[in-house]
Amino acid sequence: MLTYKDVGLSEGEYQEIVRLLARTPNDLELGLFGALWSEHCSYKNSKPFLAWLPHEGPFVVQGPGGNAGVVRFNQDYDVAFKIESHNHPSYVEPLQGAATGVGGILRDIIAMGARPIAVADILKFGTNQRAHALRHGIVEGIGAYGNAIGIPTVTGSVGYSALYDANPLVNVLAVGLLPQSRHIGADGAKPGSVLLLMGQSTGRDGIHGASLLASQDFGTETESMRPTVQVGDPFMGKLLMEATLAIVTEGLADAVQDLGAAGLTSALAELAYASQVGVTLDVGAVPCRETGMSAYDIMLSETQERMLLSVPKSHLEAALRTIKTFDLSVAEIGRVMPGDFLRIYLDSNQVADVPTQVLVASCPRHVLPNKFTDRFTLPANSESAPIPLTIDQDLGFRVLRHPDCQDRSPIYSRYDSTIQVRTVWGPDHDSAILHLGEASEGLQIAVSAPSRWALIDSVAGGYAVVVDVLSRVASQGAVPLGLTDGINGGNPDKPEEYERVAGLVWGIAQAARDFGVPVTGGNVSLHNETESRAIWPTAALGVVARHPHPKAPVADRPDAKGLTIALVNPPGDPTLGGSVLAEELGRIGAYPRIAPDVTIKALNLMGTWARDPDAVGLLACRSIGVGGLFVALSRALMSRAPQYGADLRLSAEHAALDLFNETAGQFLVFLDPALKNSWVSRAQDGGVTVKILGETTDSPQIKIQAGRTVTFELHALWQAFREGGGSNHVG
Amino acid sequence: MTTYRASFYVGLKEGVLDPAGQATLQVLHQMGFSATEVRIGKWIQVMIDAEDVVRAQAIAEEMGHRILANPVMETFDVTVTPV
Amino acid sequence: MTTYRASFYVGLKEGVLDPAGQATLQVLHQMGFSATEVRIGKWIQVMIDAEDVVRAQAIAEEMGHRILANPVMETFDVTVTPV
Amino acid sequence: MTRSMDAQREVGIVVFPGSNCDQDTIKAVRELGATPRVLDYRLTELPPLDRLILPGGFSYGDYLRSGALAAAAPIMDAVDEAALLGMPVLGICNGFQILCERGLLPGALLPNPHGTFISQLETVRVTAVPSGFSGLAVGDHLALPIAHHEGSYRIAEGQLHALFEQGQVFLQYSDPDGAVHALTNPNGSVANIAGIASGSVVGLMPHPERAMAEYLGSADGRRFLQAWFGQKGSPGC
Ligand SMILES: Nc1ncnc2c1ncn2[C@@H]1O[C@H](COP(=O)(O)OP(=O)(O)O)[C@@H](O)[C@H]1O
Ligand SMILES: [Mg+2]
Repeated sequence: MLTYKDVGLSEGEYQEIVRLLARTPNDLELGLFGALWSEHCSYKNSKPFLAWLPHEGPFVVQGPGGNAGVVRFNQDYDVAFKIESHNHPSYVEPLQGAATGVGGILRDIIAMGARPIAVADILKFGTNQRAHALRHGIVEGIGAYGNAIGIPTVTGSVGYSALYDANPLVNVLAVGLLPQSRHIGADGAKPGSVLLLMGQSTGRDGIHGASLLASQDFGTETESMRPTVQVGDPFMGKLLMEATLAIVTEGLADAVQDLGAAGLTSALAELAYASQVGVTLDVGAVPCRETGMSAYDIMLSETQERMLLSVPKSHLEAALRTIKTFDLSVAEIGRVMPGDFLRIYLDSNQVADVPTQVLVASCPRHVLPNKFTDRFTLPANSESAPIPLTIDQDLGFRVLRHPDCQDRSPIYSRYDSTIQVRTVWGPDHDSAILHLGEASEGLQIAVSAPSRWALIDSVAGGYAVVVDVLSRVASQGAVPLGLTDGINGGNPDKPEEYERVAGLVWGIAQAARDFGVPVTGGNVSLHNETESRAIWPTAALGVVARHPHPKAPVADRPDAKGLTIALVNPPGDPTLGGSVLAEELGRIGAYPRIAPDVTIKALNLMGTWARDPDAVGLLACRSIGVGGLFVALSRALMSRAPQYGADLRLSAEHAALDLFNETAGQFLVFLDPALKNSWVSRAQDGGVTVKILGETTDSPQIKIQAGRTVTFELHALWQAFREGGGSNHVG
Repeated sequence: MTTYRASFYVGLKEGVLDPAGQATLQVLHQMGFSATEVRIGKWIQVMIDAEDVVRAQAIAEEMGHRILANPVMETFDVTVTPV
Repeated sequence: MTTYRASFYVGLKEGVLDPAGQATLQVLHQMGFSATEVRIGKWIQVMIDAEDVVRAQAIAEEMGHRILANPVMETFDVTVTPV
Repeated sequence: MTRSMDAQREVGIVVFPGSNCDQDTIKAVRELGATPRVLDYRLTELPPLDRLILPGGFSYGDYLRSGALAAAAPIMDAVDEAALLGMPVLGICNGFQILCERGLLPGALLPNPHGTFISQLETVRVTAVPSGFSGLAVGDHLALPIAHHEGSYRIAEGQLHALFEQGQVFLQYSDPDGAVHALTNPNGSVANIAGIASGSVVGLMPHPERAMAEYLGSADGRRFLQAWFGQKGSPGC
């Protein structure tokens, strides 16, 4: 006999199950509930705040609910995209945990009928020795899967803090191209259809992964509950991808559902629920890798590289034939019927029977107290970050050496970023740009996940991360189609952690509304807490956008001397809150609340200019984020053999604020000097400030006049950027 | 001090999927071999200086536990012989 | 028919550089172990059905030569035992 | 699109389970005006063809050793035969590994010494012009992406000299100006070797099919493939 605790449920939840079933569940049924009522599968804690996110928009084809969001790209193609997290598994086994994270999100995209064309990875690492080893394994795992299955990893984000020592974050965004004729989902299964399970044989891999591993905090006692680690098999994943897409293209299935967390249990229940049908399953028909597997093991196994297909009888033969050409194993495991049930049979005995409505949609949710959101309207109080009175070389170098500002090439050179031959801008730029063959418009993909910004005022941080990704899009004149978010937080049972995560989502929701870009899907990972130490609440945002001129992006580096350097939309009242420099100076402070009106105007104006850069003399552009203007300017100029430098004039009292504030929604631009005056006046007409900072030079240094003159040699900056090695950081 | 050769046989734990073994098995069949299972592991040889075989064995086991095998997925055996 | 376990020990030929072994050696040193050499190879176990051990050994050697080891860079040893 | 070559040229592209650069290669071949023909690894006979490409990408997951499992595929007997009869055979990345494992090219490709995958734009210098190529000269250099985990070219002791003597070493990793030295070796290949030829069979680790236009970072892959096709290759087309 199992108890509710064995499957990770609370007593109240157990009572609710008994009430809803009007009987006590048997062990197998209890296992099903443990999986589907887990935080990971039911979103019982996060549903109330996810409801704040806007889902509607002119391009939305499929909002949250499916395996991935879908937005319209052009008259032929849609784009499917979503972020998924694999934090806990990556801590337990970094290589396989990260690899199966990539595999998992790719199957979500494939289950929509889309062919994956890009991956982005958003990573947070700790700073101790163990964190180094984790980083190595995680990066290896992401590459091992993506490289082998042949999907390029085109952009990403990395951040560091000791708070991630025992809770590294691995969020992966996948993007797929979906011909409009190929739409499929889990919601089309028709009574009479046959359920096929295709791919890897089921083993005891990852049993309880969703209910225990991903839905509870880590501690020494969870150590012993560790299941057999799931191993990713990108080779099988590739065959599975091709077979699934072939079957969908040939119109042989009425529904497709990937197997991810909670394996068959979740796949069957979700397919039945979404399609409003009943399903029966013969567990004896499920091909197993090991002998002696119980129905319980089979239902809860998280063996990777499996796909569930619902195939009308009339297409069964053709489907089996197609699957065979890919050398994949497949089995008929059940039937679709009218009704609302998941019935499991073993040797023709019924061993479980539960209404899918109850299983999927009746888990008691966290109820928000009255006026809960009132607390989000005012910025958090905190001691503000210290402001250095003068700038010197040390400040610049400390920021550039900070692990959050350093060169990422040691990570991304381990990823294939050019396969599929669409990558015009890859990971050596701050967003990815893909051309899509014949289409004149391309796809831009940007991600952002600044960690410090949400530390003290998570509402401000959530808002700003949306502004940050949308700024990357505006700097190319692209049209944002939709957002996806990965929310990572601590233990939701602790009110203060709950509030921080809720605030993060509140901020994201506000920004998404203010800027009119819907959130079409995402992921929530809570319980990122080890021995009671929670991570910083961390939002990973991804955006897909339609790029107007993908074969000729707006440059992110100037290529001439004498260009005007200007800052678009500097904050009226800059602060260092939440910045890298503030952390370096010992007090992070609260990140500022971004002023919506002027920022919306700035992004619109920038977008308009970048759409037709020649017309306005826009020669290069970068949005400003982590590390502030100083890092953006350095990245625009540094290289192994730098050619152009910059002369800047800043006010003496304000220089440190101007250079290192991280308020999102600002742009560093390089302009044709002949057009600079018209820029300023046009911006003024549009209600946006443009501040002329100086001009490019042909000497390889950044010279800043702010009362005194401080000069940074670009080769020295380059070296700091490449080697980092601030004494108190990861080496 | 004597030099010992420690031979480690590192294999995946029972039940852990071995995709490389699976794929190799498939190709062996294609080639006409009638194998029924393939598991691929590591064979690591380390030269160790130690006073005696007991010390050498202890050192080797510590190496195995701490670094040569991944305790989450693998098990290992080690034999130590003087060279 | 009996089932035999063929254990293959595949190693790089002498003289072929083994960077993985070198890297491991370095890590062992960093951890305070005093090893002097590390060579990393493969340990492959294949289950074979055959009439007798002689046939099983012959099949195993053919597998080794034809696919499990690369003759340009690797050597292998195989031992066959009934299970 | 170039129309300068005989559009009747049929290029067989062998697809193994797990191959993942096949579509990119097909596209490139088509862009150059030739006709790609997908060949399933289970075939035991080739249809009438003019050339063969073994594309890149993780056949059989790169399990056991990269290329080893694919080298045992049913179609490889027919590939041997075609090579014997002098048909031009090109192996790219994993295709190169398969050709080495099969023994159609000398040597072997071992894991990169740093133990990790490496993906970046590299410059390679033309050290010899293999037979049938045109439009490439010794000393030319090409910017081509590499993306591999097992690209460290090695050859049994004592055979390296002969490779150079016989002009079999046709590509070497170099600096952007075409100078070959230890600092420009991305993967520990002996003598910076990036590509090997043996009669009509050639293999290289870089991916020419990914360097078909300037906006992709380089158009030198186009130039390379044109040369393989025996097209004079006007630069910039
Ligand atoms: N994990 C990653 N995978 C792939 N590319 C990455 C990754 N992390 C960073 N990059 C690339 O390096 C650039 C700089 O990294 P980072 O400083 O973390 O991002 P940001 O663009 O937010 O400043 C990113 O924009 C991205 O293109
Ligand atoms: Mg899914």
